[in-house]
Amino acid sequence: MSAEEWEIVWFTAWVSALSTVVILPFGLAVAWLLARHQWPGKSIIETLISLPLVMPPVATGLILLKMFGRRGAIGGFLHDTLNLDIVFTWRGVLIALGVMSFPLLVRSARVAFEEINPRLEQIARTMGAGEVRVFFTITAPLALRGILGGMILSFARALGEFGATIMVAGNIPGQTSTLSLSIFQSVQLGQDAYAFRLLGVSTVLAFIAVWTSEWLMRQRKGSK
Amino acid sequence: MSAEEWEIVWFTAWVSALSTVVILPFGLAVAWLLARHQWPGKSIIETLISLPLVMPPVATGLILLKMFGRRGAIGGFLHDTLNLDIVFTWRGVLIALGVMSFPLLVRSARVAFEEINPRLEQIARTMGAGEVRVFFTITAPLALRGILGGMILSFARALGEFGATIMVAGNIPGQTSTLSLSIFQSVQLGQDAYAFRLLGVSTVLAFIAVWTSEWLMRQRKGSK
Amino acid sequence: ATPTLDAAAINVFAAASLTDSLKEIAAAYEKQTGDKVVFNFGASSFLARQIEEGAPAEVFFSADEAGMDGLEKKGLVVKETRNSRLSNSLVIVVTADSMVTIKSAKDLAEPRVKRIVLADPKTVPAGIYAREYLEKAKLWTSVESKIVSTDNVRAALAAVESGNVEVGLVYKTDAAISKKVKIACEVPAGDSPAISYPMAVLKEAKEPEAAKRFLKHLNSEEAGRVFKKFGFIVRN
Amino acid sequence: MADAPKEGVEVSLLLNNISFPLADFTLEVNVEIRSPITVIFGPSGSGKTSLLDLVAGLRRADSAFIQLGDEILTDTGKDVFVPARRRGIGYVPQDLALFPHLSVRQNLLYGHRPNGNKRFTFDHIVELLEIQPLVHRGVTRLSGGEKQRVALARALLTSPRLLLLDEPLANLDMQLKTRILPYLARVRDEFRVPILYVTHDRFETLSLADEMVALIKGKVAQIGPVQEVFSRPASLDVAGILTVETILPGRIIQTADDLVTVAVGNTMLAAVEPNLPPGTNDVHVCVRADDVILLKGADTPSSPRNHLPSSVRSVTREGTLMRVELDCGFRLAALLTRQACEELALKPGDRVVALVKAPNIHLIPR
Amino acid sequence: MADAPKEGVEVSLLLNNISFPLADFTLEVNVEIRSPITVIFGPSGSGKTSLLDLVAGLRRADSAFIQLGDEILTDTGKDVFVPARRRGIGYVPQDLALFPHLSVRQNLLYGHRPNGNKRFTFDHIVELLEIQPLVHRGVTRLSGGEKQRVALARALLTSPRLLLLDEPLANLDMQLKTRILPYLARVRDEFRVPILYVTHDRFETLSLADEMVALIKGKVAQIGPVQEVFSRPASLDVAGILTVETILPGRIIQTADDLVTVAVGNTMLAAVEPNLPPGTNDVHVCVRADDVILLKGADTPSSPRNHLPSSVRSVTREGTLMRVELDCGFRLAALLTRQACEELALKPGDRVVALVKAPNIHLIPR
Ligand SMILES: Nc1ncnc2c1ncn2[C@@H]1O[C@H](COP(=O)(O)OP(=O)(O)OP(=O)(O)O)[C@@H](O)[C@H]1O
Ligand SMILES: Nc1ncnc2c1ncn2[C@@H]1O[C@H](COP(=O)(O)OP(=O)(O)OP(=O)(O)O)[C@@H](O)[C@H]1O
Ligand SMILES: [Mg+2]
Ligand SMILES: [Mg+2]
Repeated sequence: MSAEEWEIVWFTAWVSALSTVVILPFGLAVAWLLARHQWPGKSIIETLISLPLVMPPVATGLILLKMFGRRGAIGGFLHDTLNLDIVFTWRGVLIALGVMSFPLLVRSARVAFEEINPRLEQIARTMGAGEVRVFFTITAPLALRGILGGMILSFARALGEFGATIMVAGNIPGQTSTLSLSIFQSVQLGQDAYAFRLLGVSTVLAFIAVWTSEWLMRQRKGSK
Repeated sequence: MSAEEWEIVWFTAWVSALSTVVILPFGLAVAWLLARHQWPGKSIIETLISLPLVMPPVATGLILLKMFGRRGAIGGFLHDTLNLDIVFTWRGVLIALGVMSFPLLVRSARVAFEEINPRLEQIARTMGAGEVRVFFTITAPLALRGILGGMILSFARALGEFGATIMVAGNIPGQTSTLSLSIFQSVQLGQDAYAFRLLGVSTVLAFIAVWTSEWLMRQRKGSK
Repeated sequence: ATPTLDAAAINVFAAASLTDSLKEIAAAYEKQTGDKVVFNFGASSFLARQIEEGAPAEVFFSADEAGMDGLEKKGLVVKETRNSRLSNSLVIVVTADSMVTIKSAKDLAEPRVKRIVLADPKTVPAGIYAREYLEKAKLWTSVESKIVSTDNVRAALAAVESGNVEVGLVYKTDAAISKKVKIACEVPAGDSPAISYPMAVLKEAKEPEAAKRFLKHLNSEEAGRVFKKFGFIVRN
Repeated sequence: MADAPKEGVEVSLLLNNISFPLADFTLEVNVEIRSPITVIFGPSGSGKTSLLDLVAGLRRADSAFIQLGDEILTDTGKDVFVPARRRGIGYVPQDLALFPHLSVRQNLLYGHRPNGNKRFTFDHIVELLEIQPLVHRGVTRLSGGEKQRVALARALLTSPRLLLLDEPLANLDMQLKTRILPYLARVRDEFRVPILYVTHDRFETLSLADEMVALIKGKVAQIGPVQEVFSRPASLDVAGILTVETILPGRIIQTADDLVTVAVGNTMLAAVEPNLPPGTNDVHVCVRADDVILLKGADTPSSPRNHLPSSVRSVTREGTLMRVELDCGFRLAALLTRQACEELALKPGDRVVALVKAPNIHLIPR
Repeated sequence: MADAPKEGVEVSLLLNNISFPLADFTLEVNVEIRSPITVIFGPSGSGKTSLLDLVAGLRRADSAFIQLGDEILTDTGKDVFVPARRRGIGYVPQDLALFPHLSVRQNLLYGHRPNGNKRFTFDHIVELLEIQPLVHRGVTRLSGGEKQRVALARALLTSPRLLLLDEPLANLDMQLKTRILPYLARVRDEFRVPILYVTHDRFETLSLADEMVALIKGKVAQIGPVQEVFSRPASLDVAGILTVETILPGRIIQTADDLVTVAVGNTMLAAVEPNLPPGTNDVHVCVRADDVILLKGADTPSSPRNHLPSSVRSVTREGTLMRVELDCGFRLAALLTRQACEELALKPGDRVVALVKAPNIHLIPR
């Protein structure tokens, strides 16, 4: 592979992983709220969260562009205060990937939280553990399989995301160009062989993620 | 909404639901195999299953088009023997949606299967239940939450799928046009207001799905 | 409608930028003749690939010659029906309230223009033409690093709207999609490469006669008026 | 924890106005617990676990006032509800609730609060409960009894100020039980940690408890010192759960101070029963089988004692003891050690005299 | 199920060459079980549950030959492994494994095979185990003991040809226990269903079992009729788990036929011990506390009986009984009923005579 291709691979792997990590705390928090609390209109919040999945990526991309563009509410604020540009930079890629994979993480984590025997959390509390400690020492580890599953889905989705990314970040070689964008381009040009080579690389990245999560689960089982 | 719009809504809801239902048995079978059996190269199979997520949708669409097109292996066979066309018909939409949401269903169901206490299945066997009965009376009901979660994700993804669908089935009004494709088209033509209206409809469909699954879980809890 | 392609209908695969004009023309045509026109709009390169894979199309209306050439080489086009009558021009757009004044393409090379958005200069016709123009004007090397490419026109316009990209280079017909952008300057017809929209009947058409009839209509005076209305240049 | 060490364990656990609806009945409790170890005894499904849950703050009652020492833990009237984590109550639930993702050691250390007492260190507790070989294992790979010990150790290591034990020794062998029971007594005495102890086991109850609460269908049927409850069950239900072997309908013939004469069929029995409501006529006559002594041949009649000539109906094994069914006009059961039984060479048909002291005949109004 | 009814329950369960590595030791079993109810008795973590799992076909041993009646269930040598679902074995596991998504009724009916016997119908079993009010509930909303009863009923309703019960009554009160135990005996007798019964409970063992297998650290330490194992434990370990109260080092002075004279300190004891290996010199002398009789005053000395003048060291409650610690040159424990204790008016310092029959003194070679 050429240096340029390596660069794309590296950027894609890195930004996909980062987006997964960045959405993790928010995703877990939202999932926890959905799993542990009943409130009116919960289904509505849930639906809203799954919107990036429900909308075609262009629409999501367009909305993000409007929000994070310099004329958008958030983008304008960031630009004016921090002189930080989001769209058409790697940050835009990060946001697009994060938003697109968010619902996958939330749903997986939520199911995992709901499956936990509440007795375990209760007993941890009788031992003096506060909510935060209970979450990190009991809830999250017990939901590990579901959380990891959600992270794998998120990471895979990030690798494959195309529609929102190109809308929000454009396809700027060396800056925002991901594997997916390159594959898209090759497909359009009819360079199928090249597209397949890049697909192979994506697949390897996905494999590494899948294998790592399996390995993590095995570690935990083994340690017990 | 116009009659034409209703038609699109109806078609989208119907084909998304159908694709979710159609992949269900396969998804559960694959998830079960992944959850219950260890074999060498399991991670590879897992990676392959998540490919539709990892590849940009166009690439998936192109591969499907090559397989199911009249010149493709499967498409050609179906065309010659059954005079059945897949691509550019609703069947193509169905296949595109099914393939794109498959990894979501498999991953969710798999995690749910893995969380089940194997003791319960074992004891069911001592009571004379064969593998099939154990699956349908113990494994699947206990994994219900995860399976429903996976179905919601699949359905939502089907609602939002765009890239593969347009490749495999085109955007033919009244025939293969889904909400997502229509939204894409409206966005492209700058008809944002109309796009948002359609988005609203998508959201309502997603809400119905989410609410139904919540209701199903509540039913089960209540019945106990 | 039955969810299968109607054999009696004319399936037209047309570039997305033709959506509005073709819809209008087809509506009138259907009324006149009773033939049914079914569209599949999309990026030209996709449509070409779909046709290659055996998509059931009668007519292909591409946004650039390259797509049509590919199909013709593969023998999928009825050669004698191919013609290119429609053309377009490139314009430089800025946001409607932009302070940036662009008088000609040369200004694009100036440092005050930090980013330029195009449709993909490798794959999307509008982008390809834009690149060819900039290359011809010897500007490409100096602006290449500023290029942000998108996969469709709307994305390019939205990029300009967002304020993060100062200018965009798009078709004149597309500039009208967004009310938040305005045309800063037009690329003179002589400077830009020959933009043309070829159309042809396809070999595998099930209704070749109906297709030819429709193609004829597209070449008619009546259709030409509609195309003009939407900003296309109609050559005679 | 916070209490200053005083003479003896001074406990005061108030459970007032508790009302908590369960599947088939409402748990209604109104008791004050003052003894260091109180056994909650009751048939399966009577609400014992639910009561502990309320005390621990894991479930919320419709109405409840729970006070431990000076601190009000729950007062639904004033909307007071101290969260479980601030109650400082150690709980070994019936389902143990070990953390399946942690090793034994991590489970034990989860809520560990060393309290400076050298004799109740981590090492000591681990040794006493014979957990040492298990500490580095995962809790899913333990046997039932091993799990139970880990759960008990885990609760002890939190240095609680009240221990709730829900059948903590049910899956342990006698050898371990007899080793752990005195230890629990020490926890009470040296640590001054009061214990609420749920059990079905007479052995555990009698060996350990000071007071007991008999809970039946969610209501406190009786509360009092263990020996008193066992010898004077307040109602037929309580007699039932304590497995009082002989319960017969009787009629009061005469009452002289505390000494009551009852007729069971044609047989007259003398009972000492100070607490009968005036005017009671019909009673249940309860006799515990281990209060019945058997003699062959005559014995010096001495008052207050009932002499009942009887014939042996059957002799059967019951646990470590022998159960002898007698016919003395009515059916009477006696429990003897195996040795005593062999001494008397009892076999069906033998004539014996059954002795029951009057204070051991207990009357419950019908 | 398939067996034709014969006289008595003819069981034959072969567990040969079993080798199954566990965390700290290997389960190694080689026994033939022929009695209708066999108790597997052993300390916590000794491999009892693991053994049942192997019999049920839920785990696979490295090597095993398991035959029930005529059918070979497992033979690792010939790669025979009948899957669990074809074994027809009812199993109540220690963790119960009720199906949490099903109601009680659905749990009970899951493997229900009516077998035509009118007395063991669904209704009958549900009534006997007092499950009736629960049938329409979800199993997650049951108390501990209720769950245990549902699990037992569920296993019984499958009409198994062998029942594996893993501490099935551990969480039940005495009243229920005494009602269920005879029922299990009836299952054995009328149904001809043999039972492997894991328990720690002496009461359950002695009330129910014919034979018992003492399992210690994965090895069969002793197998034999219950009374025999209790009175003649084969080793110190077995004596330990049976909680034989007095175990003392002794030296054999003289052997005349079966009658052995042993010296414990300066005291001579007569023991009947037919099975001592020749040449044994040093032994452990075991005396069960309930084999010791106490007398005040003298008794006609009669042979073979040991008369041990002693002084009372302490009198304490132990379960329903009283435990008397004696000093008769060595320490000796005696268990008496409360009544007997009161009769003798025992208090520390009293002089008594302890009687132990020679056959009740058991010698284990050191
Ligand atoms: N989650 C629940 N919701 C409603 N009712 C319940 C729930 N759990 C238990 N019950 C019912 O409440 C009653 C009391 O249950 P509890 O667990 O307190 O009994 P228990 O005295 O601990 O019995 P055991 O000795 O069998 O454990 C029972 O009838 C039981 O069926
Ligand atoms: N899954 C497992 N893997 C390895 N070792 C185990 C596993 N489960 C239990 N053990 C260990 O095997 C030994 C025997 O366990 P088992 O459950 O058979 O004991 P048990 O006799 O039933 O004890 P209890 O009376 O406490 O239930 C114990 O030392 C235990 O720690
Ligand atoms: Mg309970
Ligand atoms: Mg066990």
